[in-house]
Amino acid sequence: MNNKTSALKVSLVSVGLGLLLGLIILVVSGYSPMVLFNAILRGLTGMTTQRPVFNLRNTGEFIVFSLPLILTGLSVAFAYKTGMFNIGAEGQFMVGACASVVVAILVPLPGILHVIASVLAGALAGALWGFIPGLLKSNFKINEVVVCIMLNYFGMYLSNFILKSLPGSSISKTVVIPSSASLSSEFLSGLTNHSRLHWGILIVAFCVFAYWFILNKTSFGFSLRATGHNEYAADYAGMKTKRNVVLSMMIAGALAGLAGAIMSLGVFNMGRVLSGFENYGFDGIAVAFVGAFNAIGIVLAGLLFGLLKVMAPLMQATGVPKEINEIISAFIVLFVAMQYGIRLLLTKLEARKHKKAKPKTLETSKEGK
Amino acid sequence: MAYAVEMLNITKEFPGIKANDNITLRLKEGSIHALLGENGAGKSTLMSILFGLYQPTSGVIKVHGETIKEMDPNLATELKIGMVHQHFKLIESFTVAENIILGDEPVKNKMNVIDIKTANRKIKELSEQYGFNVDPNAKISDISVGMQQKVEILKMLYRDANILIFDEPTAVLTPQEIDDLIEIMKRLVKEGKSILLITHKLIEIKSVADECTILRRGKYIDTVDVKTTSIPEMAEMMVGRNVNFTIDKKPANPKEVILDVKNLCVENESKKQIVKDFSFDVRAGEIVGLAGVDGNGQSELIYALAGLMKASKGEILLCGEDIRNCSVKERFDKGMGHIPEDRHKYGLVLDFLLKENLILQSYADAPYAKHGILQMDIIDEHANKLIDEFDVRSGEGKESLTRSMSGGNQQKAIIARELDRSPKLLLVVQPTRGLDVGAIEYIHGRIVEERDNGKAVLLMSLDLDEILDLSDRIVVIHDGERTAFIDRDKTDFKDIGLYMAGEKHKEDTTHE
Amino acid sequence: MELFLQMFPAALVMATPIIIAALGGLFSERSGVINIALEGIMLVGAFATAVTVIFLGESMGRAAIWVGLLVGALVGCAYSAIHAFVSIRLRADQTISGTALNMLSTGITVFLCQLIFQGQRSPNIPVSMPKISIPILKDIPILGRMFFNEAYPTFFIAVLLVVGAYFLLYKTRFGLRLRSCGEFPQASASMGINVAKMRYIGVLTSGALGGLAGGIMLLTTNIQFSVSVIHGVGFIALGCLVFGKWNPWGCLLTGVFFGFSEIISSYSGNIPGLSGMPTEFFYSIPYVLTIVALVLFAKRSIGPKAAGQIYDAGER
Amino acid sequence: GGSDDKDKGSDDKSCKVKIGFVTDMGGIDDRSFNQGSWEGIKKFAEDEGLGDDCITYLESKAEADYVSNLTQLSEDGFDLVVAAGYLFEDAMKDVSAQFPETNFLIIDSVVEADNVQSAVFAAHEGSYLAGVAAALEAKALGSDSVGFIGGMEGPVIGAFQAGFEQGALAANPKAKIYVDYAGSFDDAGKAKTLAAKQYDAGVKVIYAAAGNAGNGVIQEAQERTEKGEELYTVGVDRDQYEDGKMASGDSVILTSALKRVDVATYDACKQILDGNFKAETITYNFDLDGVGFPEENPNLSEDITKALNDAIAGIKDGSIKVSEEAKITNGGTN
Ligand SMILES: Nc1ncnc2c1ncn2[C@@H]1O[C@H](COP(=O)(O)OP(=O)(O)OP(=O)(O)O)[C@@H](O)[C@H]1O
Ligand SMILES: Nc1ncnc2c1ncn2[C@@H]1O[C@H](COP(=O)(O)OP(=O)(O)OP(=O)(O)O)[C@@H](O)[C@H]1O
Ligand SMILES: [Mg+2]
Ligand SMILES: [Mg+2]
Repeated sequence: MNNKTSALKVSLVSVGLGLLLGLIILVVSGYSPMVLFNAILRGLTGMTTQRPVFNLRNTGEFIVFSLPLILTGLSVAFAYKTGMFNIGAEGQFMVGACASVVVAILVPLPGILHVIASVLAGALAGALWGFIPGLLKSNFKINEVVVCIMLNYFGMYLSNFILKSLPGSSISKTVVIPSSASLSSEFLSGLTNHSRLHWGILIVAFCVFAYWFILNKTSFGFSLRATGHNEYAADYAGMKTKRNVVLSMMIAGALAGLAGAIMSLGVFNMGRVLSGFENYGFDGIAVAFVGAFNAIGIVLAGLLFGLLKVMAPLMQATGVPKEINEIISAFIVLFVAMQYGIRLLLTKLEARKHKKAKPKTLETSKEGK
Repeated sequence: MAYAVEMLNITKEFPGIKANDNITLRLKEGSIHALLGENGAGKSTLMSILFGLYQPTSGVIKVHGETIKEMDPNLATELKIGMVHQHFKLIESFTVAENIILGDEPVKNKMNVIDIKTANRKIKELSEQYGFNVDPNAKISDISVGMQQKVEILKMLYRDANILIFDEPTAVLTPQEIDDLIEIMKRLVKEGKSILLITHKLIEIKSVADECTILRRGKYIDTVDVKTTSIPEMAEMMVGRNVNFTIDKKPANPKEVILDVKNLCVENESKKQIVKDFSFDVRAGEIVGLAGVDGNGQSELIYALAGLMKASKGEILLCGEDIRNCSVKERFDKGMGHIPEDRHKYGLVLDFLLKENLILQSYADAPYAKHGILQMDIIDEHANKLIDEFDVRSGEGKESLTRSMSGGNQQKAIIARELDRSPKLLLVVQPTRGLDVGAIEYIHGRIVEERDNGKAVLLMSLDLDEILDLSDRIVVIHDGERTAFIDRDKTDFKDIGLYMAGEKHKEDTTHE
Repeated sequence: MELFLQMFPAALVMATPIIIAALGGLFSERSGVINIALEGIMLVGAFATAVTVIFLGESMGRAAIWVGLLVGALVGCAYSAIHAFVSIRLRADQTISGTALNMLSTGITVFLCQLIFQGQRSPNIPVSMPKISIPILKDIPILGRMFFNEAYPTFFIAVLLVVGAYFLLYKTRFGLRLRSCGEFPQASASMGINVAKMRYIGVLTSGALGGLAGGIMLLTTNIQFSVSVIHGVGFIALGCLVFGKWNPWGCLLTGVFFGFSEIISSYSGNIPGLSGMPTEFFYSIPYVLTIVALVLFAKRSIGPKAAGQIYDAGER
Repeated sequence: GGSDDKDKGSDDKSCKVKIGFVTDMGGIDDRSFNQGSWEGIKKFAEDEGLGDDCITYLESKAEADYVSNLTQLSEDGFDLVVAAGYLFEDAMKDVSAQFPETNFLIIDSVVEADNVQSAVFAAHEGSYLAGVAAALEAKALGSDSVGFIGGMEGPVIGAFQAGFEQGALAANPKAKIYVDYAGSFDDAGKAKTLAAKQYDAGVKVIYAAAGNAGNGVIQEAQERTEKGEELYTVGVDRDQYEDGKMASGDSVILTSALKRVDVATYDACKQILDGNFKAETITYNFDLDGVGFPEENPNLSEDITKALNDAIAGIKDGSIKVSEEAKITNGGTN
């Protein structure tokens, strides 16, 4: 109990400090802090000081930007629950995006089967990209971090090569996928004043639920968590820890692959040849940590980082370098990394509060274990 | 009489525990002073404070009569205090010489280039002076444990230490090496050095020490003159009551053989044979004690039985069925229970709730899971039942974070979990390490109760008294081999000690 | 052979920043702190070098380059201080802290670039790194063309740094102590060594070398600063460290090797058998090789044992 | 298209027209078409005395931003929304359909819609000049070898290569043309390596159509020039003479094959203001001043300048036909 509340506190403090530092940087660089607030307002609602009209399209777009981040956040978090640091979500995202497009373009299937197969292909490719570090970790004790980083690059080049080789592809993109494989939704788009909101939202909702359900309600999740906390104890208890490590990396990879798939099938409706990382996976690290590995927390953190993303061009329009949002995200991650320090600070502050309130009882309440 | 070291009224608090509570210790110049106490009594902590690794919460340290304001390892070294740690602090990939000179390296020039020649020469000299015979250029990973300890001692001698701290130096040594070490210590004292010796073994204290300070659960009990104090007297002071530990236990009523181990061999990762052709059996309704000096293969033997390590040869028959190639889970299902030696490392997931730890092996079985989905109500019920039955105490009952529970209650939780599955064979490993007397009594009582209920129990402990108190038969391991397998009634502390040192019981010698 | 002689100097240009960055990683990991922030540190170093050379280039001419590299090293050092503080003092997970620094580096450099130069890229760097030929040596057959003819002096700096690192880490008192902290910090502490201090030194050195590598990469492979100047070389340096078995000479050799793998695509058209391969194939080589190296060396764990471990002296 | 809905926004009373611009991921200062497009818009605003808030741009950080940025500007009531780069093709199709009242301009790509003007450039014709200049200058330096370094392979840069090949061969039938691609528009190090390779092989003039990566080519040329070699680079898109300057004050840029995106954006803005916006594909060639070479070329001899003007005349009157099909493969020569 205590642990959860303090994780929440650490996240809130980190987000607060990150935004504060962002504001300070803005002010020091000679911009008005209002720029940030206006961008938040506009990104969420489309409202500006001149045009106070609520525009559902902005809200829809904001959700569109958040959806892949929630998935990559779940991906990083799922691996972390089994003691793995999945810095490879970026690569899993790209191979997922690639595979979903390959199936969408090359495998003609009737009706809804087409889109299902395409989405699953994305998940499978991501799972494969997670399988490699998982296997190397469990069977050769190779640190997953370096493997994941290298696979990010390899994933990008491999996807680029495959996408360019598809029939009809140009150097920068594939042909548009058949509409039967698309996740685009006229209904959702109509609901949100022509935003690009797509059926991927259902996939994300399902994944959020599945994340919570698997980890907390199933015996499989039980053994994954046990492996993550204490591999020796899990071994002792007869759990298949090696298999758990591989499976959890595969599931993590599948989640990131799904993120790639919904972007390709829902937002772009084509495969894209990338010249560099788009940071969906790296932002997932931030989302997972800020969300404290909790399903709801990850959704909220995903929305936060989605907001930072939609804000960027809006800030740039007022002359503020759009990189301010990257700086803010990075600071948030840095503060989450410093949680030991933040915890220390929080306990000190609390102790001080207690001292003021009732000076005598401090010693006993200091280290609640 | 001059004192080399005086530690006055030392108190050290760790979060949640007072490891040292107002302890005073005086080491006379040129003498050997033993420090005696049960596991967790605070001996290592006290020595770490003397060496400056920890700062005491309160208290005064004097060295050669001078008060030391704030001790740190550098100052300790300057004051010629040296320490051989309970767990060796040697860097495996470094050479012997590099380990010895680390922190006090001879250098050639302004660039601080290490003068390895001088270092090697000095180490060679020292090593010859004490008959150590170590090769300065050998890698630590390539030399034996006994040799490693000599390196630790050389580290001190290299720094001209004249106050030497030995923290349980004999736990990892063979009897021959122990004898050597005792000779070395005597020689060091003759040269005018003063020694603080930590050990659990009263015999060793009797044979080398001049004085002995006894600690119990962090508190100072007494300092006695070793010559005029008998072993039973010291033992009584150590545990706080009469050592007549005989547990109220009826004679065993053994029935059919449950566990039959035949010619078992176990190899470690580097393919070295750790357990050699080991055979013994455990019958229903008896406790078999597995005795041996730490590091002689008993842990590996247990791991092989529990399925955590592969046996390279031999048979493990559980109720007549060979389980050598079974997974851990299959072994549990076939009726094995296992109370592991390290409750924090193996026994529990400390970040799980108590109720989760109580189903650590059976989480996927009915009734706790149906179709892979955990049945929370049943899990809760089960937890409440065990907590009641075994009197496991914690802040928030079944919802307590296991990490927040005390060691004794953590151990109770493990025992509750294992006994509740009512296994035919119970592997019990170091069940009372670091526990207080009350907890020990409860757990011992429980183990005997299981025996009386017709369970087969294999008890491994480094504490010989525990073995002697509980066992009906005792199997002794030395260097991976069986040196004795005898009835408890036909042996005593002294004999077992001999077998642990490698001497073979007459039947065992004739056997082969 | 002719082709090889043509490729070799080009490979050295790419190898130089890889080697120096890998040495940076070496110092950090040998002291016990994993530094995946090398990529970000290089970027920050490259930015600092760019700004310095652009502002001083007009007035100082060529000398501005060396001042720029110095500033790059210093700024890289300062930037890595965040990693050091957060992971040593605040006991953060070193991987997360490094990730945060990588994320921050792109944002902060481009942000500053916009403030200083009103654009995402810097203007062109007004002076370029001179290439040198070493009189007598350059006439040695083969070797002369490989190393001493029309080469950037930075490669010689890299070699000097390798020799220096070897000397420092394996011959001096400081090196023994630093390495001990990466193997078994509790042992170091018991011998009176200040583990935190050694680790600070390790990380800060790695920052300085990373910053220098970034500056060199900028000056020898680009003519202006942009976010993409480093494009993954920091990570390749990490792979180089693994491949080079955490040893300075290993870093040098594998650095040259990875330098080759970076430029091989440029010459693929001239190499029979490779000419038809897609460019992506060549780009993938360094990364795939690193994974292969990890698998090959997995059985013997050769890295510093305590790298990545939070050192806790038992209390604050 | 072409409607003049001036009262869509509420804050533009002072603006005769409002022009919005969306960059691709290269950013507003890419020294290429983003920057060029924006410069055209700025010049228009200056000429017409439009205030600063009548023109604006949004930078795209990721491809996902394209649609949302275009939509944002359309919703904000801009009269003309400009997007630079063929990467915008699909986004432009979607958004223009959604905002039939807004007018759009897309550069370097063709989108057929009632409210979209497509500006494409006869890059192959401009590059023909680069080929002529390079081959003649190389010959003057005693070599037949010239080089082409492209960004990414494909039809777009392929047209540059094609024009260059034909120009070089027209000027010197014995010309040996080296072709390499950097594989991206960003990797200056790679381009530099390629340039070194080509110069080592005896190439005297390299034409770099590689975006930002082309900077590596310029740097290689500078370093070699400072060592006393005599060789040149032909710039692309903008007049890159300044980019090629060395400490001595000389530049390694022989001349540049201009692609006047600023002309395209300026023209479209003007049409909006004048109410005669044409939703059609406009090919900017020599006639429309869309391609060409700079007026000032300190490194270009009079002979070559004349040859270039002759070539322009030839292309204009149809006596010279330039194909868009490149012949030489990546990494090869003719
Ligand atoms: N760093 C620490 N933090 C918290 N508690 C500690 C720490 N070190 C030791 N303790 C606790 O202090 C008590 C005394 O430990 P210490 O190691 O001094 O015992 P010991 O007498 O040496 O035991 P043993 O015979 O097992 O070596 C134990 O309860 C132990 O768990
Ligand atoms: N090495 C260590 N590092 C940190 N904390 C430790 C260490 N060893 C023990 N502790 C903590 O010190 C406390 C005391 O541990 P110990 O095992 O002695 O339990 P205990 O409180 O004495 O329980 P009981 O009274 O039931 O025996 C526990 O909170 C334990 O988590
Ligand atoms: Mg101890
Ligand atoms: Mg206790």
